Formats: sequence, structure tokens, C-alpha cells
Amino acid sequence: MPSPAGYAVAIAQAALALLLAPGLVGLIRLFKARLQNRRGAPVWQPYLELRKLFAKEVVVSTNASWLFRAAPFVVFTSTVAVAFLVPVLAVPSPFDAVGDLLVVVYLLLLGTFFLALAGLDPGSAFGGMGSSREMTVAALSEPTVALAIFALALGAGSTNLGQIVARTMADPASAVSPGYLLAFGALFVVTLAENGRLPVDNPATHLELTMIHEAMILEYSGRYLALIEWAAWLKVLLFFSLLGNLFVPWGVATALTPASLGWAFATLIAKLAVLGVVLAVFETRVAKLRLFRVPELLAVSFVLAVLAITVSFLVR
Amino acid sequence: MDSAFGQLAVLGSSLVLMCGLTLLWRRGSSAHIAAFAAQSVALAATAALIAVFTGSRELWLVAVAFLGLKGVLMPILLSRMDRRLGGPRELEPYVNTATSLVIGGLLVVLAYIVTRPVLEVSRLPTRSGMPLAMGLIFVSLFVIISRKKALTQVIGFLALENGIALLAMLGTYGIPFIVEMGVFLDALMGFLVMQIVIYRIQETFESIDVEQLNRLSQ
Amino acid sequence: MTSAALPVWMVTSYLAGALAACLFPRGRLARWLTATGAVIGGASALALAGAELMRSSLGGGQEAFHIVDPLSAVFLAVVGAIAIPAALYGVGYTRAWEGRRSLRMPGAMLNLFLLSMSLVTLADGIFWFVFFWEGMAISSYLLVMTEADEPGTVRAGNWYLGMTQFGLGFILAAFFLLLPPDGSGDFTALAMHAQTLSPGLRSLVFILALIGFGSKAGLVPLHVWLPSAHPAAPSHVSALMSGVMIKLGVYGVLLFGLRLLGGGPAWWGGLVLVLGAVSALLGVLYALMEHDLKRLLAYHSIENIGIIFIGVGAGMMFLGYGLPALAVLGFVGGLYHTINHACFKGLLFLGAGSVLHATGTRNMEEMGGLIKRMPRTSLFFLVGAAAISALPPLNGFVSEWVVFQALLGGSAIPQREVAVLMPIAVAMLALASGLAAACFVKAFGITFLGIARSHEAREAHEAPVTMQVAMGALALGCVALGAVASAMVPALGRVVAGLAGMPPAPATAVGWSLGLRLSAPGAVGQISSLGILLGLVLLLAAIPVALWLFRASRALRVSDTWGCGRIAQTPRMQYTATAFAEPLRRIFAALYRPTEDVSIDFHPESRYFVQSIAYHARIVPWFERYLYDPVIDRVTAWAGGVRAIQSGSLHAYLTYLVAALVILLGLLLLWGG
Amino acid sequence: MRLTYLALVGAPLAAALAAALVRPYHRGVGVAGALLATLSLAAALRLTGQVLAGAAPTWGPSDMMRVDALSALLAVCVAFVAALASWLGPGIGRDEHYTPAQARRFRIFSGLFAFTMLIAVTANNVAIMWVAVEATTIASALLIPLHVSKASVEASWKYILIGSVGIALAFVGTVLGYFDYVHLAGERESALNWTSLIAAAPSMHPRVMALSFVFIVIGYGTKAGLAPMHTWLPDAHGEAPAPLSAMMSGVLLAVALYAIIRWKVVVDLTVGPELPDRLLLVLGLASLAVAALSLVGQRQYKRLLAYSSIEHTGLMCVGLGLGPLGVFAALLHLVNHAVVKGMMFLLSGRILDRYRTTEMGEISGLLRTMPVTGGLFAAGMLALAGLPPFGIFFSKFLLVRAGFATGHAWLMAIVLALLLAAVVAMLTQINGMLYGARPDGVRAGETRRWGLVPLALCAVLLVALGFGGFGSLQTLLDRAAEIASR
Repeated sequence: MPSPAGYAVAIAQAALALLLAPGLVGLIRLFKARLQNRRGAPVWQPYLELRKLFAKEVVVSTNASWLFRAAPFVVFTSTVAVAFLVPVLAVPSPFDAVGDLLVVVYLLLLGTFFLALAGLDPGSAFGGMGSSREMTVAALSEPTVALAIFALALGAGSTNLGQIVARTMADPASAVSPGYLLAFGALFVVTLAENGRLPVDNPATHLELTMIHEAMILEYSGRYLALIEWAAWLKVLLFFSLLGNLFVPWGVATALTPASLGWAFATLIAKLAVLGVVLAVFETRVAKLRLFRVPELLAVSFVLAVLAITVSFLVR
Repeated sequence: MDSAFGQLAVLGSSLVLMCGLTLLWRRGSSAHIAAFAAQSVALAATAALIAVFTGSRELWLVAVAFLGLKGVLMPILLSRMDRRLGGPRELEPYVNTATSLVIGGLLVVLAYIVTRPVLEVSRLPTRSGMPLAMGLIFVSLFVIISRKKALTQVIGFLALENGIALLAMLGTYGIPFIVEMGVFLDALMGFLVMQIVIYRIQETFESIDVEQLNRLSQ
Repeated sequence: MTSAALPVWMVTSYLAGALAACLFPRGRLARWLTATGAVIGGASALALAGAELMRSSLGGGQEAFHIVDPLSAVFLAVVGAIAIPAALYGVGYTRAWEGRRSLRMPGAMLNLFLLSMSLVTLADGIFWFVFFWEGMAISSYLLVMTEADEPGTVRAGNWYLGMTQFGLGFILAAFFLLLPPDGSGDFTALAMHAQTLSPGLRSLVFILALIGFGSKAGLVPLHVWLPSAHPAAPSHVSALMSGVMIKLGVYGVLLFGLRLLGGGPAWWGGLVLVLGAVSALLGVLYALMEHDLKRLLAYHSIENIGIIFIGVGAGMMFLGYGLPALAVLGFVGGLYHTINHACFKGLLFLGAGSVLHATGTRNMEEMGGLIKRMPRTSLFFLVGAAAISALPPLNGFVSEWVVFQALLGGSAIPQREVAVLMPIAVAMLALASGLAAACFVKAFGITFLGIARSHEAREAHEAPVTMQVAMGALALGCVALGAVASAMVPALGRVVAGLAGMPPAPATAVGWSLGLRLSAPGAVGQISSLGILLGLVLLLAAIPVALWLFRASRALRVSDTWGCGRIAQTPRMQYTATAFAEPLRRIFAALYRPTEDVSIDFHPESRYFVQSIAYHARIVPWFERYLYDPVIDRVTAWAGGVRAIQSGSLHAYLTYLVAALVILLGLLLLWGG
Repeated sequence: MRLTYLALVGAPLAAALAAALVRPYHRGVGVAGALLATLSLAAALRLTGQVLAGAAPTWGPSDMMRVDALSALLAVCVAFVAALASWLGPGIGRDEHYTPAQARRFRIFSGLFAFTMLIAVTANNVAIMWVAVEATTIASALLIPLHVSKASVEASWKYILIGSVGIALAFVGTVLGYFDYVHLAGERESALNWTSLIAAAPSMHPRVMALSFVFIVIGYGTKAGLAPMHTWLPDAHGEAPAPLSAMMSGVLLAVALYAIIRWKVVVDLTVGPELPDRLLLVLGLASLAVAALSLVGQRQYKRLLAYSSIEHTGLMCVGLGLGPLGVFAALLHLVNHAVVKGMMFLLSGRILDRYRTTEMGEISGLLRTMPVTGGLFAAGMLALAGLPPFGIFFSKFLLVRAGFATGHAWLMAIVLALLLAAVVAMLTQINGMLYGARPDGVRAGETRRWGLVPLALCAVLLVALGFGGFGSLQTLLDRAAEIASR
């Protein structure tokens, strides 16, 4: 039975995720800058950006409706809700019973859905273009995600995140099983696609013809943009946590002692940093794909996921 | 006595059938009418023959009716029709004469096959004529199918009726009189209606070439 | 009122509604009387079904209902639940017809349609089942033909009735092959007799039933009538057809698969599953290419029927492999999605109807900006769109989640080569739901957001109150049905309990709790839809509070949309529905085989100035072109041959006669010697 | 009872005589004829009541005439459609397209036509039955070219020649049956009575009776419009004036089928049901196939209806070959078909009067031009398609059930496929007539409104038949089916 302390830790880890997210993105940017022989902005630059955006006035298009104003809140809400479900520091979380991995995926889709609608609302050509592309990519990555979930659930006997983590920790050998590795690969590609990273989308460009995510939010400014950006950063962190904690769960606290929580925090930071480096290296190495080559990339991840399933069946 | 009766009955039936085959052989309308008249007379004679041997009074009446109606009245009406319609001799039939006659022969053979169960059942002396009557039925059907002029088709139809009447007489010494009268009435009325329609055809089409009657299709 | 009187009430009020419509062909009173009959009838149906479902879930037998069993009660409840808002909606919707067309036929047929659908679920024997099945077909056909002046309606009606008759043949064959020697058409007698039949014959019956009912449900490739017939009907009828009528196809398959045949080999389920998965994917892919709002919704009905059949098929497979607890999960998923789809598809069709009512067009390319003219309609439509896109915490998500869980349980299937089918179904289901979300971003975004693309859209007006109430009720239903998942799933579990060897009390597998916890072998998942709902609401409320606490700026300025420096923004600068779907059209080009015509009208002075561009994009209608057209062509060719019999030649005719005589004489020799 | 019978068959004859004697034609004669036809219908119903009470009355020398449940059923149908045609036929209304001479001719021959059909269905003596059926051809052939045109004369000639040849073959069958009986029981006045044949049937010779049945089926089948002897039917029904088409399609086919049923009972007893059933199934299926495929791409609505008659006759024929259940279904189908085809052909007459064309391609907007006529036409179309709540749904259902119950699953599969083709073909073509814009030069609005009342009555009757009929009809059908499938 979850204790009040359990709830406190669960809420705290959501808050932690929220607080760490800009830092993670700042870290990635820094890594990338260094890899590109630039000095780059400091790690805390995203926090400054947020502060600035929250202080600025909002400019809203004459054509925009209430949906345009509501969307940032929905996007932010759905992403934060996911933060409550994803094991960042400790398992089992009392919120584990509220939603499983499927809920996580569809809550993120909820955010994307509203963001895409908001892109269409001001009636600009860019917004529509961004929405169209964003939904295309989101839709095409769904099967991969579902199969990856299947592969994980097959091993753990559950779709609930706490269960999966617990099972992997109880049986460390399963983490290096080919099924898990393939599923990890698949999910990594999905992470790139869902978060608008290279080679699917370039978060740093505003070049009209190649934008996906940025085109969609082009009309946003001020606190709305802050919410959306923050949510997007949080999403990166959550995907990293998923990748880190589902496949390499060591360090995740199973008891709510300060020591284990502290160790969990430390490993989390390490995992995020490692993944950040991997992402930075990856993004530096690859060029952005043409939009119509993106499905091929997603097809690759789908094949990885199918292989993961098949392998899981074979070794069952 | 029975054997003589039987042989005479077969003779009569053969005559009736021969007249039917004549329809296949000859071309002209008047020849057809004459053949039909002869056939009817032969049929009446066969009826009289059966009446003699069985002593049936009703069959006498039937013989007289045949003679009067089909031997005399209908040929006259047919001739009048032929004169009024005019037109050429029978057009080239769908099947030429030689083939027609061969087919006629085959039809008679078919009639023998078909009537085999009937012959097995019957004990009447006249039974051996029945295949011939059935043969006439088939031959008449063939006449109707293969000849083009409406008049010839009518004659073929009348020959068909003769065949049926012959079959009934040979097989059962005639059907009950009241029914026979009904059949006669029908035959006469049917003939008259056909005549009317043929005149209508002539009025509307200005020809009685049945080949022209193909406006209605599909 | 005792519940024994409910069926009488139901039939009487529907008939009274029909009669009222016949007596009063016009006027406000007529519209209200018609609707009242349908509403009371629907309420009685709902009460009747509710009484049965309560009885079965309480497990007691205090009242003897012989005419309803739990399975049919579910479908009866769906009929009643959608009938009420649809009828209410009709009051406002048909006002536009006043003076243009008589309300007699639509009003009477609406009530008879509802009556037939209700009684189909209550029928307990072949004759009345088929009678009302066909009654349902004919009344809905006449409703489809209401607006026969619109282009395409007659063609849609022809397809509809033709496919109905096609399906009927298979249904009749399936029923009659089960006919016991004493000729009794009672379902109980059929079920008894079915146990004595050979496996081959039972499979034949099942396949016949699947084809027959699948054609009604709109399973690919028997779906061709659906995208044209549903949109052609008046919108509240479209809601009923898409929301309710096609579900009776699901009922038919369950009736045969579970009740009459009592389950069968696993490949039956596999077949259903594969057809379901293909329907789900193709339905949504064709929906994406559709810019007629109601046709788009109709294609989504095919998709959702596919999802329902995925659940049902999985259930039947598990049953075949002797995994009853998982089987329950599959059927529950299917049934739950049946109910949910009725709710949100009803809502969406009513919403589309309001748009049609306001703008007079179903073409999305002529809409836009309606959210400002029709705020409530657009809110309701948004709820429906989110529900059908399986977004939590709405009902569409919850039932798809149950179907997902059932499929995850597929790993328990002993045969590995078969078990691999399940992940493939999972992937197809996931792709379908992702594409559905894309499609509804398009549908909602292009229709309601942005700037009006036509004069009609600019002048659009909000729907009358009755229509709003109807939509609002269904929107609430979408939220509520999602929130009460933890009660719905066990209740539906009891519905299929005891059928075809499933455990009589699946409560052990699926328990009551605020959260929904599934613990079948191979699949354990747990969610709390209510928790998600409350959590989202709390967080949503918390954010503005937090912004206020942290003193974020509250300044807001309204300005033009950024237009690359161009000053005046016109509607033509917006993304269109065609453009929105273009990436997917290219990606799935292998399926669509798109062809496009671009005709550019240049300025006479210079080719660098374009006066107008006309762009037509077409996709290959595979099923029409490669399945139905060849059959139709073949039959037409045969018909040409047969018509040649009637050549006009008398001699030929007489020859046929004689030939027939000779042939029969020959047959006589052959058969009788 | 004798008086009732005389009223039944005498009234149409009297109507014909009255029309023949009164020259020039007067509308009163038409009205009197219609009243007499109604009287005939009343007599038929009364007689049916008596039959239901258990009577099987006979009349005439050696019981030539006899009415049992089967006869009564057919008599009611014949009298009903005859009355309908009489009320809505030429010579009663004002604004119609017939001259008094044409009206007179119609009155004479339609009266005779009804008379001969009634005699045919009430004859105990099978030869009298034959005579009467043959006479139907004579009575109706001259009515087909009521409006003389090349097409109608041609249709008439084809009808009379094919009909006569066919019916002559039926006489061959009759003679063969008589022959067999005489050789068993000796010559007798009552020898051709159906009752006598039935009594002797079990000991007659199977091979002779089988042969006889082939001729009977081909002969009467020609009149019933069974393929491939059906060729006269689309022409005749298409060209005949609407009331005559109604009678021919609604009941003449049924009368011919009735003759087959009577003989089949005898042959079943002698040969066993298997062979006759097979023959009927073959012919029925052939008719169904030819008709269904001919409906596809048909261009004229009256021919469409004619082919639909062939389709339904074929279906009935299939039903007759399916044992007792099938016979019941076929008889019910016969009743339904009589009502719906009577209605449809009379409606087609109204359409022809207004649009002056038989081509479906030239007709559109029927529902706007004549709402009630069009509505009834649509209802009739749906009824013909076999949809509830109309009677044909019920009989079709029973028929298919009988097919499956007797193990003819494959046959029924073919039947269902053909019915589908027929339904789709009819539906698409008739819908083309119903909807769309009214052509220029065609006036809107109904004329001769009173004429719609009997037609609407038909539609109501059809719905009533869809609910399984009302008690006494059920009993009558049960009894008739019992007779027809003993």
C-alpha cells in the first residue's frame, strides 16, 4: 500500500524531472557546441530563456481562437502528467497503478494532437505544414512504440513501468538479452523522431522548408512559448529516463531511504549525461533527412522492434 | 380380327405421317394445303376404322367432325388466306429439303424410342401406330421450326394437332366425347384467331415473311 | 412501471412516433412528436437493457427476462443510448427541411429504423431476426434516399441496398445450415443442433455468417457501400447508421460465434482478427485522403469496426486455444469499443451535421474558422475527435487499451507462429490509431480552425439548442464512459461469461476497483482512467495558478499572423486538407497510386504570372476497381449473352421449345430409364 | 353453393357478353363489367369460406368441375386480379387513350380471359383444364394489339404460335396420362378426372407417367413462362395494354403453374417425387437464371417487369420441387406475386399514359411527377426485391428455408446469387426512373385519382401478407399445400 512518503517521492521526482529538463537540454547543446568546436552557451542557458519568455508579453494572431491559447496548457499538462508515471528515481511509484507505458505514449500523443491543432489555428501556411509533418511522423512512429512496449511487456509480464523496472532488476541477465537490446534501438530512434531531433527534425533551425516542430509553434511567444518549450525539454528528459531506467535500471531506488534516493539521483544524472553525449555525437554525425526519407528511418526502427518481438518469442 | 385391325390402323397412321412428311418435301402453299387436307382425311378414315372395329358411336361423330372441319373447312379457309396474302412460294427454309427429310426420318426413330414405355403398357391392337403418331408430332414441330412463312407454320401447327388426335385415338380409342368437342372448339377458335393475327401482320407489315418479325428483342 | 412492460413501451412509442410522423407531415409539433416517440422508445430500450445488465451483473434472477440476454442487452443499450440524442438532434436538424420536403417519410422511417434495430437484438429465432434485420435495411435505405436530389445519393442507395441483399444471402445460408431437422428456428434449438454438425460444416456456417454480417459491419473488402451511404443520409441518421447499425454486424458475428456455434477452432478468430486489422488500417488510410467531412467519418467507422473485430477475433482465438480468461479480455475490449465508438461516432456525425447545417457543404476545403462561429459545436466535435483518436482520458483510449492488453496476452498462445500474429496486430492497431489522430487533426483543424475559406463558412451560425444538447450529451458520454472503465470492464466481462465455455464468473480475472487491473496469463496491465482524468484536470488547473504565483507576465497583444512579410493574410494562404494529407499520400503511394492533374492558367503577358492553378488528386479505388468492377463486368457480360437468347426470331424461340422437350426427354432416359 | 359457383365463373362471362351485345360501347357496360368482376371475387371468397368449412363441391356431368382449397386459392387470385384489371381497365375512366371500340374489345376479351382462367382452376377434368388453358391464349392473344402497332402485332403472333404449340404438347401429356389410366381402369366418363387419376395413381405405370409429365411440364411451362419456353412472355407482357399485362403476369402464369401442380401430384404418386422435383428444379433454375441476367441492362420498364415475372415464376417452380415446405412457400409466393404484379403493371400503365414512352432512360423524376404512383411503384419494387414488410419477403424466406431444409444448399446458393443479381438490376434501373428531374413536356400531378385507391389497397394487402397473412389465408394455404404435396 503506498504510503504518504511514496506519494511525496513520486511528486518530488516529477518536480525534479521538470527542474532538470532545461538543464539536460542545455547540456546537450553544450556537448554539441563543443563537438562542433564552438564554445557554446552555458548549461543553464535554457533556464534563462524560460525566465525571459515568462516575463515577456504574448502576441496572439487575430485569427487564433481559444484553442490556440489553451493548447500550451494542455501540452504542458500532458507532459507533466507523464512525468508522474515515468520512473525517474524510485519504483514502485503509487502512480504506477494510474497509468502504464501505453498511457504514457498516448498522453504524449494528446500533447502532440493539441499542438498540431494549435499550429493550424492562426491560419498561417507554416503552422499547417508543421502540423501535417508532425502528425505524420507521430503516426508513423506509433507502431514501433507499440511493438517496443510489447517486447518489454513480454519480458516483464506487464506494461506497467514499475513492474518492468522491478523485473529487470530482479533478473539482470534479461537486460542484455537480444530482445531488450533491439527494443532499445527501436525506442532510441523513436526518441529522435518524437522529440524532433536530427535526423528527423532540427531543433535549432528556423529554415522554413525543413521545419517540423518549430513550424508548428512559430506563432507562439511569451509564456505560451515557454510552456511549450519547457514541455518539449521535459519530454526529452522523460524519454531519456525511460531509455535509461527501463533497459538499465540499476540505481533506481526500490526503497525510500535517503541513501538509495541519493544514489538513484546520482545514477540518473549519469545516465542522462551519457545519453546526452550519445545524442550530441549522433546529431553531430548525421545530416537531416529529407521529409520523405523519414519513413525509411522509422521503418528501420520498426524492423528493430519486430526483431525484438521475434527474439523475445524465440527465447521465451 | 385384331391383327387385321392393327394392320389397318398402322396403315392409316402411316398415311397420316406420310402426309406430314410431304410438308417437308413440297414447297408451295397450295401443295401444303393439299397435303394437310389429305392428312385430315386419312385421320378421319382412321377414326372411322376404329369406330368400325370398336363399335363406338361417338368415334363416328369424331370422324365426321374431322372430315368436315379439318378435311374440308380448314383447307378452304387456308386457300382463301393463301390467295389473299399472295406472296411468293415458300421461301428457302432454314433447313433444306434433303436434310429436312433426313431429320424427319430421325425424328420418327426418336418417336419410337420415346414411345417405348407406352408400347410396353398397351394391349390394344392399334398400339403399333402410336410411334407413328408421335413421329408426326415431332415432324410437325420440325415443320413449324424450319419453315419461314406464317401460313406454313399454321399448317404445321394443324398437323401437330392431327398428330395428337391420332395418338389419342390409337392409344385410347379417343378421349371422352365432351372433351373432344372442347378440343375441336379450341382448335377452330385458335385457327380463326391465328388467321386474324396473320391478316393483322399483313396489314401492318405489308408482308407475312416471319423473318421480319424481329423488332422485339432483349 | 414494471420492467416487464418495457418492451411494450418501447415498441408502442416507436410505432406512435412513426404514426405521428405519418399524420403530420410538417411543423414544429410533427418534429417534436416524431422525436418524442423515438426518445421514449430509446429510453425504454435503454432501461430494458439496463435492467438485464444489472440483473446479470448482480448475479440474481429475481426477474425473468426471456427476451433479453446479456449479450443482446449490450447492443440494445447502444441502440437506445444513441437513439435519444439522435432523435433530439433531429428536431432541430429537420427544421431546415420545412417547406422543402415532407417530414413524413424521414420521421416515420427514423422510428421504424430504431424499432427494427431494437428488435433485431431481441429476436430469438431466425424469422424475426431476419425480418427486423431487413426492416432495418429498408428503413435505413429509405432514410438514405431522403435527400435523393443530392448528387450521388441514388448511387449510394443502390450500392447500399445491393450490399444489404448480398449480405442477407449469406446470413440466410448461415442460419439455414444450422436448421435442425424439426425445422425449429429458435436460437436455442439451432445452438443445440450446431453441436451435432461436422467441424467443416460449422466452419462453413461461421464463414458465411462472417461474410453476411461483415458486409453490414463494413469489414474490408465488404465496406464499399459504407463511405457513400452513411454520408448520404441525414446527419442524425448517419450517426445511427455508423454508431449503431453497423454494430449489429458485430452482434451477428458474436451471435454465431459464441451463442449458436458455441466457439470454434482458433483460426476462426485468426480470420476475424486479420480482417479486423486490415479494416482498421485501410479504413483510416482512406479516411486520410477524404475531404468530405462525412465520408471521412464513414471511413473511420470502418477503422473502428476493424478495432472491434480485432478484439473479438483475439477473443475467439484465445477461446480456440483454451485460454478463457484472455478470451474474456478480447471480447470485453471489442464490446467496450463498440459502445464507445457508438458514442463518439454518433457525436462526430452530429457535429458534422451541424457544420453541414450551418454551411451547406460537406467539403472541408470550403470550411475553416468555424470555431469562432460555432463555439459549442466545435468544442463537442473536439471531444469526439480526441476520443476517436484514442487520447486519454476519453473513452476511445480506454477500450483500445483493453484491446491492446488482450493482444499482449497473445504471447500465451502455445503455437509461436500464430502468436507472432499478435504483435503484428498490435503494430497495425497502433499505426491505425496514430493515423486516426493525424486524420482528426486534419478534420478538426481544417474545418474549425484558421480562416473561413468560403462565404458560407464565414456566415455560419451555431446549431439550434436541441442539436447542441444532443451533442453535449454525447460529449459527456465520451468523458463518462472513459472514466467508469473500472466498472464497465467487469460488467462487460459478465456479459460474455458463460458463453461458449468461458468461465461463468470472470470476476476472478477482472476485479472491481477504482483502478482497472487486468491479470490474465501473459498480460498484466493496470490503469485508472478516473485517476488520469482527475490528474489531468488538477494539473491543468494548477498551471495558471503556478504562473500567477511565479508572477509570469500576463500581457497579451493581438496582432496579425506572420505572413513572410506579406501584409494581408488571405484564406488561400492556409494549408488545405489536401496539403495536410500530402505527406501520407506520398508515403503510402504504393496503396493509393495517386494521380494528379495540375492545370495552370498563365497570365497572357508572361508565363511568370499565374492566374489560377487547378489541382486534382485522385487515388486508386482498389476494391471498386479490382474486386467489384470485374464481378459487375462479368455479370454484365453474361447478361449480354443471355439477352441474346431473346433474339427476336420466332424460329429460334420455337427451336428452344423443342430443344427443351428433347433435353427433358433425354434427362428422363438418364434419370428414370 | 352451385349458385355461388355460377356467380364465380358466370359473372365474367356475362360481362363479356354484355360488352359484345351492346353496340356502340357505353361506359355503363364497363362499370357493370367491373361490378360483375367484383361479384365474381365475392363469390370466390364465399366459395373459399365453404371450402375452408370442409366442403369440396363438384359440379357437372361426371363431376367435371370441382373446387378444393387449391382451386379456391387460385380462384381468389384470378378473381382479384380480374376485378382489379376490370376497374382500372379501358372503358371506365374519362381521360384515357382508348377509343370506345378498343374499350369494347377489351371488355369482351378480358371477360372471356377471366372466365377461361376460372374454368381452368376449377376443372376437375384435366382435359377440360387443358381446354380452358388453351382458351386463355385465344382470349388474350387478340387483346395484345389493342393499340395496333408493328410491335404489338408481332408480340401477339409470337404469343399465339408459341403458346399454341406449347399447349399442344401439354395435350400430348394429357393424352398419355389418360392412356395410362384407361389401360389400368378401363374407359370411363370420369377417367380424366383429377380425383380419379389420384385414386389410380399409385398403380399406374411410372415410365408412362414420367413421359407424360415431361410433355405436361414443357406444355404448361410454356404458358407459365418457364425458360427456355419463356420467349413470348417479355414481348407479350411488354406490348399488351397494362390491365391485360396485369392479368397475364399476375395470374395467367399462376394458372399454368397450377396445371403443373395438379399433374405433379398424380405423377408424384406414380413415379415418386424425385424425378418430377428434379425436372421442376432444372426448369425453375433455368428460368431464374435467364430472367435474372436478362434484367441486367434491360431498357424498358414493362419488359423489366415481365422478366421479373419469369424470375418469380422460376422461383415458384423451384419451390414446387422442394417438397411440402417448398410447395407451401411457392403457393404463398404465387399469391404475393399476383398482388404485386397486378399492381405494378397497372402502375406501369399510368406511367406510360403520362410519359408516353416505355424506355426507362427517358423517364426520370417519377416521384415528383406523380408522387403516389411513383411511391407505389417504389413500394412494389421493394416488395419484388423481397424486403419486409411485404409478403414476398415471407415467401422467399420460407422458400429458401425449404431449400436448405431439404438439403439443396448448393442450389439455394445459386438461387440466392441470381436473386441478388435480379434485385440489383431492378433496383438500379427503377431508381433511375424514380428520382431526378421531371423531363420537359411532362405534366406533374396525378390524374384519375380514384384509380389509385385499388392500387394502394394492393400495397396494403401486400404488407398484410408480409405478416404471415391472416388466420384463414394461412389455413387455406396449409390445405392447398397439403393437396399439392400429398
